[in-house]
Amino acid sequence: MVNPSLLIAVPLAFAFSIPLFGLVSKKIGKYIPVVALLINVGISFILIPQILKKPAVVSIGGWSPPFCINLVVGPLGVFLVTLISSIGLLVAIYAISYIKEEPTEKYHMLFLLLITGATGIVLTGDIFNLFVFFEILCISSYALVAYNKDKEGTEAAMKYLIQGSVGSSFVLIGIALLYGMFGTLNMADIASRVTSADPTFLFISLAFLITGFGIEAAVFPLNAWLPDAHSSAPSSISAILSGIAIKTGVYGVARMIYTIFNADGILTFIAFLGLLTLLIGEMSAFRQNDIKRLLAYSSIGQIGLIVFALGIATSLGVFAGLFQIVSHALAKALLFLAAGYMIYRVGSKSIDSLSGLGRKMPLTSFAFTIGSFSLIGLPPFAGFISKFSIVYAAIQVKKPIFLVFVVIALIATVIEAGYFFKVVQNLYFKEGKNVDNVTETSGYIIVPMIILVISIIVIGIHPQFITGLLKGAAGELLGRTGYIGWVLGGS
Amino acid sequence: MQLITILIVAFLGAGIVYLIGKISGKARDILAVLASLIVVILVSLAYNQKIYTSFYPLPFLNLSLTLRIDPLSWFFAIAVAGIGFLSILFSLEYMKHYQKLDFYYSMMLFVNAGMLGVVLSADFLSLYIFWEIMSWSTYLLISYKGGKAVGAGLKYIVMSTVGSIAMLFAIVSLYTSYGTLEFSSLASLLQTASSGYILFLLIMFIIGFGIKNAIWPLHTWLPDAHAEAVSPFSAVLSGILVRIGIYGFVLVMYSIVGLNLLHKLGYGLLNFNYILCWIGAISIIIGTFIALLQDDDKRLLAWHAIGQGGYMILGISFGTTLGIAGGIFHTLNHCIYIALLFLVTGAVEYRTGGVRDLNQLGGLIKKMPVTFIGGLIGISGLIGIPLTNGFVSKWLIYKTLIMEKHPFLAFVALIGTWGTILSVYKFLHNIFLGQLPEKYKDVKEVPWAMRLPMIILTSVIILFGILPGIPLNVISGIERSFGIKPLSTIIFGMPREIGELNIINILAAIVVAGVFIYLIFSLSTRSRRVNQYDNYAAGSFIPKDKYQYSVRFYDPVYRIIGPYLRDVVDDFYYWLVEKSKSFFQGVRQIYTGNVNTYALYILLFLAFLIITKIGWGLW
Amino acid sequence: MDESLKKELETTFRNVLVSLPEDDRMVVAASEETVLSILSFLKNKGYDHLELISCVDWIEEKKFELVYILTSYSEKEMRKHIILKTKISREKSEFKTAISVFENAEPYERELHELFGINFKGHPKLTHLFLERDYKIPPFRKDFDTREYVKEVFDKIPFVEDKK
Amino acid sequence: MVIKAVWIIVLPIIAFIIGVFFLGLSRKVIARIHRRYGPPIYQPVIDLIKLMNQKSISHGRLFDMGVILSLAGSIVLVLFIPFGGIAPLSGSGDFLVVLYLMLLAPLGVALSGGEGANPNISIGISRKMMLSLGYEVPLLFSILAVMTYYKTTSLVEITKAQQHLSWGVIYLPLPAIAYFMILPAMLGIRPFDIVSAPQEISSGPSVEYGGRYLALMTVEHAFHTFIVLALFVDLFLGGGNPFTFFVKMLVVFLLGLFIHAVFPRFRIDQAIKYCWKWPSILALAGLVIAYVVA
Amino acid sequence: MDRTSIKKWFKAPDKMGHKYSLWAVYFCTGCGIIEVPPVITSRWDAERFGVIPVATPRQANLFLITGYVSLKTLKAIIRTYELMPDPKYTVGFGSCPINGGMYWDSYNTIKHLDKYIPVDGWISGCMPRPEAIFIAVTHLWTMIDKGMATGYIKYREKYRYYRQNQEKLFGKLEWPPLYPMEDKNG
Repeated sequence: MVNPSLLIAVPLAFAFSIPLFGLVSKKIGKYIPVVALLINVGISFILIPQILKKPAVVSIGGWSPPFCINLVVGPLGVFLVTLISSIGLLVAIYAISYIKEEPTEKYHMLFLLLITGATGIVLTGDIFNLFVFFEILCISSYALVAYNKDKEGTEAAMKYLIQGSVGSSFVLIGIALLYGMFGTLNMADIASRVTSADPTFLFISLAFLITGFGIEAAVFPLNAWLPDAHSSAPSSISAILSGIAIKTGVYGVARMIYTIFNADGILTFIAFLGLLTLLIGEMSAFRQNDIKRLLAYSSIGQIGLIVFALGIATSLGVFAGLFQIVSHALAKALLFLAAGYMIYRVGSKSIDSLSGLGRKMPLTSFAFTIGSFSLIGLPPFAGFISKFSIVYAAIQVKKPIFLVFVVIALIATVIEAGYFFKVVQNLYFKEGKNVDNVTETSGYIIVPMIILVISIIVIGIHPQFITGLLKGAAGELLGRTGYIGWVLGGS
Repeated sequence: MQLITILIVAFLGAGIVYLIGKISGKARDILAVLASLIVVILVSLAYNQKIYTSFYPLPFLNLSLTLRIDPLSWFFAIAVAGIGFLSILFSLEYMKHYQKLDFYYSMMLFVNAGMLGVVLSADFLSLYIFWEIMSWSTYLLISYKGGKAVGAGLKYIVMSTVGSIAMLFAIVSLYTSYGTLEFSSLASLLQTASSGYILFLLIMFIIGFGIKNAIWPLHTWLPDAHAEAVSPFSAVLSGILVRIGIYGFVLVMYSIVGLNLLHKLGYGLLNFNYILCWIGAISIIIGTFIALLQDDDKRLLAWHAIGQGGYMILGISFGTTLGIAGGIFHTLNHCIYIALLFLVTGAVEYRTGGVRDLNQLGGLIKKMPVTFIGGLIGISGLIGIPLTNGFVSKWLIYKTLIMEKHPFLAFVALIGTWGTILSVYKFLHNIFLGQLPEKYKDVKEVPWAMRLPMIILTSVIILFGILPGIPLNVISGIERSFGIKPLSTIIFGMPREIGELNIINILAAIVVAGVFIYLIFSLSTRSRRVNQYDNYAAGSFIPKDKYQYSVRFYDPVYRIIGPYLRDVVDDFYYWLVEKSKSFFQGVRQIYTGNVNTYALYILLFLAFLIITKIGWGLW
Repeated sequence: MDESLKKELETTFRNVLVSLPEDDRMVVAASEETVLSILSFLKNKGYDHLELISCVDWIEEKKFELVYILTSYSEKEMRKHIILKTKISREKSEFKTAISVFENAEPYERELHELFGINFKGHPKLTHLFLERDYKIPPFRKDFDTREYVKEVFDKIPFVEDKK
Repeated sequence: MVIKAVWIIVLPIIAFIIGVFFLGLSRKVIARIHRRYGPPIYQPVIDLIKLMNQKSISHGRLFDMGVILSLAGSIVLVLFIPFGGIAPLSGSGDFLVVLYLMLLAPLGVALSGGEGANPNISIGISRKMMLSLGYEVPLLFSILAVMTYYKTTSLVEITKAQQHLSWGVIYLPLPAIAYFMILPAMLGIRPFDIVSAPQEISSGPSVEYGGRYLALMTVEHAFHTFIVLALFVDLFLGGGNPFTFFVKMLVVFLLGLFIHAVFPRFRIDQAIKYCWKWPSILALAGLVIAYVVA
Repeated sequence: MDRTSIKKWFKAPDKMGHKYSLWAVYFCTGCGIIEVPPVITSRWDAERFGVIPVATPRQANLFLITGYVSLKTLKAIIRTYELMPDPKYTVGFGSCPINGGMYWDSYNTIKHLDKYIPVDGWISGCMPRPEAIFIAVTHLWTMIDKGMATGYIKYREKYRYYRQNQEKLFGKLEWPPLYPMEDKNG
């Protein structure tokens, strides 16, 4: 059995080794994230079958939970870790030749830190530890958003920083309240004793936590940082932010609501919130002419859909939500990567300037097309299965309110289809103006895109690859007693 | 296995054609034709078989995707395969001057494969999957030409998405209620469902299938899409793709819901069938009469595609033996003649350099006789002139309407036919008849690869017109499979107990009379052959290029009915889109760009959560 | 006819001879150069319709006399005819076109070109209007000998019967 | 069977004779209304013989075939419409078939005229199309009223139901009036001779016809007159034996002729508006009544 | 009038047909046309002789040249004459087509119509009375009967000369020759 703590240790160690390597060779820095994440991917793939059999609890320092800092590697954790490291790996490969602006080693270090933070968030079993990893994630992303050192990026990073800090402090307040009530920071421990506390206090704590994590999760109305940050960051970072970072926020919200607080009452509200986020995201995206901003708004919409699905709170609903996390991560990462390179080649972010790229950059355009089709939810791509599952889950609960919700969600899909199809047409069927000298991407840029395209199609055609894992993950979220059992049962 | 082979051939063919195209253009063309031909052969081999296979399990949803072939699906499958093959054959020459041909051929095959998948599916999930594949590949093909086509494609795909989500909603709700999506099990399970639920299902499916089928008021994507697509694809689009919607109607209404349940929906005149009928009738009027105002030949045909869709709806919505037979038969007929007509416009475009404006053409009969005959037979089928296929199906539909005591609907259908006559004669006249403009002096007949599909379709129109028993036999098989009393047919028409129609007698009478008159005609003094310039022009020699009456061909009628014939629905949709655009813009203003506001949002959200808890104890 | 208009014309233009032969008629004899300006002057006065342009061949004087007849449609009390005459050289037989003032002058000038051979400079289309043949001397000139012409042209065409 | 075969041959001949007789009669009657002596009643026959002997021109194969198709369509139609209870082919096609067969004749003219490549023809055909769109509205209303009332689409059944003086015109007066109001339009006589208006468009579709083409068109016109009148008699005047049938036709024809002789010509838009106004309202009212009663 | 003679009808139906069904082209060439309306309407009623006006030359077989013929009119006359189906009969009405009449010295009026198209008969007078038309018609009957109204044959046989005469006036004609230009009889 591989020690799951390696998953955190490896990227962390590599991250800090990058400046050291930088002393040896300038060039070597950009390959380090690839190596680190390759290891991570390997570990997580080895872990999957084991974890599905039996979840692992790793105590650090030899103490047993709840008295120590521990890692809880359940199906959900391993699923998210796999996703994070895979997407991270692909983005790292992309970044090898995409990131050209010096100092590149800082970029790679921050990038690895970001991955470390994300991995830590989903693996830790300690709520304060969660906060610490959360801060690692956030701070490295603030820095990365501003990486391009242009006015736009700095401003976005500043906004992101302010809102993120508010969120972090809220999380901290929530944790403090919990600690005050229960005197423990272990999530399973809190969960097992949550019924004994004053519900009002408990709820206030939950409210702070939801708000705090909600900001990272980009739930309406807490998502105002996202369009700016995602659109002005380097595209590889946008891909990571959209593909991974906001999902960790969702993970945080879900973990709080499902596992720790068992707050069933608020779930419908969460679903409603998700729906609102979806609608507003899609509506805002509709009139965008900036391709990255469009993708950013679309991310808001998709996160809304995920939150909506998680708010359904049936096993199928959670399953569908997790599936949507996968399909959105794949598709959106693909879209950002493809769009990033198109922007790089064309030199403009406006959609109109991308006209006619279908002939000049066939593979990239193809990748973009597949990504957007998957996001819209067309078969035979991954997005279809997740969307179908969400609709199925929402109708299956047989509550009238959810019927209304699902109709609204589907209408939002139409809006989404409207703008994505427009972009696809722009790529292929409009005459380009200044695209004569544009050439196709090559090498490290194209590999991750091709892998993403293939995985979107493969998952779309054969979803069974991941359904087992997702079912387990959904089971973990919903079965809080089981979770408590894993962590505390051993003691 | 056979069905899976068909689909595999169809889908793989599309993929391979694209890859081969990167190597050799010629090989790609041949392969595309071969792939579509093999599909035709495979489908025709499946005639009269009953196969049911499950080809792909989806265990996490507890479902498996299944395929089946029964009379209904075979009937549509052969139409899909046939039209697909002919239009690919036609494309060989027609598309020569276009670019991105790999993409084109691959997508043509892909659309075909998608349609085949739709008609061969045995459960709703596979139907939906293939449906969506068909939709987006169609969207890519419509947009293929660029320019105006882009807007058309977008309009199409957005409306199509609306239809899809309606359908998805219905499908999922079926699945949650009954735990299965197979047609056969649903058919029996639904018999106990409440009327309200059935009505909900039907409405959802009608939105879904109706948008594809372009029934009023869901038709507005069609004229743009048909006019802007390349002609061979317009043939597929209008001929069969749109009519997959009819397949859906028939499937849901008769194969799954069934007649018994349909009759229970509604009270008196306000029942489901009757309302559907009127939707069909409105489609007829809107379609055929707006077609009258068109000057673009493909747009004209596109509006007819809407109008003729109304006839099919009229036929199938009654649920009588005659009506369903008429509706389904008309679907087949429509797919043949409209495909032919689109190919004809394609041929004309090909030779005249892409001229679609009816006001600029004329006199091409002398130069393109085969194309002309195709056009003539095509419009005869569209009108329903006796001895062409459209006649028999229209006869069945009218007969149903009158027998079911719906004279007003019958009136609409008949007057729609007159609108059709007017507009298609204009189509034929302005392209082929009258004076040949000087600039088309050197136009030649189209090459054989384009002639052949037209000849085949023309002869099928005549064949089915004279021997309607052949397709009607298959159709009665379909009706038998629905559990409806099957239409009894004879090869030349209808048996006496159904109605008085015997094509062979009509044919014989016309032929004998024609021959007799021809004899008299040739016995009398011979005439002298003159060219088009030797013509009466009130004593002067004719002014060249100005001696043609084609612009605003029916001007007095335009002036009378023109003001009423606006596509109000389309205007409404545009209005809706404009309004929602500005609304979306307003929504976007939430993100003010001011970080203070954002912080306020966060605080308000937190406050909201806490206040609702403490104040009202909501959670 | 209005005396004031007569006065006005005489004071505005040089070399203008205005007479009032009848109640509803005014004859203005003007020199070549002033014709167009008089026309536009009269048009502005309300005589907005050019009824006719005609020509007289004063063969002894070696002059062509162009005659413009104007009337008004817009004002009821001005439904009177103004006859504007001018003489131009017969040899040169050239004049400026009046299309800029009255658009309907076009066919009249074409006709005069065809029948008298007057060249209207600035006219867009001085081609045949009525006649099918080209004539060396335009047929309405007084020196055109019709009998000679008939003999030369029509009588020279043989009867078909003669051609056995 | 044999009798049927004989009728199939004889009936078109009868129709031809009656049609040509009507043509001659109309010229004579109109002459008398104009206080003229008029041509002999057999003048159309003379014209036909002359036309067959003229050396006309042809614009192409379709120019010939269209005319032949047109006349063949009319002749075939005669076999489907009961004439005094005789309808040899009525078993092979009902009223709907008749309605559609009525398209063959105009279609033939339209095709042939189209190849004639003369704008006058095109204008004439365009007018013909528009006029028929005009009169088809009341015509369809009244025909549907009849079919709804008698609950059949078979012409023979409709005629049979009107035996013994229970004529359609008694039970369905409004559709009958409407049909009669558009009769001139169907026959193409004044005030609806817009299609062939000789003074405006040089006799419209037949501008380029001469000789045998014109002869066939004249015969077609004769058949058309016969068909339209026979249809009226069948639908509203109760059929009858061949002789009474002929008399009824004659009466209807003469009534139409009187209108023809004294009226000037409509403009095409006036004609359409006329058709869509009173005849349509009457026929629609008749249809509603028939729908309610039946 | 032998219109009712069955025997003749059987012997020569074509001749009889042409005789008793003279359709005149409705063409106003000159002032003489003013006499035609009374002829075809109630006052004189030409229809009783089978003479009716038709709107297009394609249907007509009788061509009345009613009055002076200017050059422009002559062009139209030739065009119209060539459009008419054989057999066709031309009748010059009034003195102008015969020899120019009062326009004998006009620069733009032709003097002898039969130089340009064949004319089967003339009605002299200025103006001839409407009755003269009937006399002409009955006369034409006789000529048709005796096979003397052969203008259209002459036009075909001597087309070359007619065309030459026409082109002498007009220069090159816009339309191609109706018949081959070779003279059949040499």
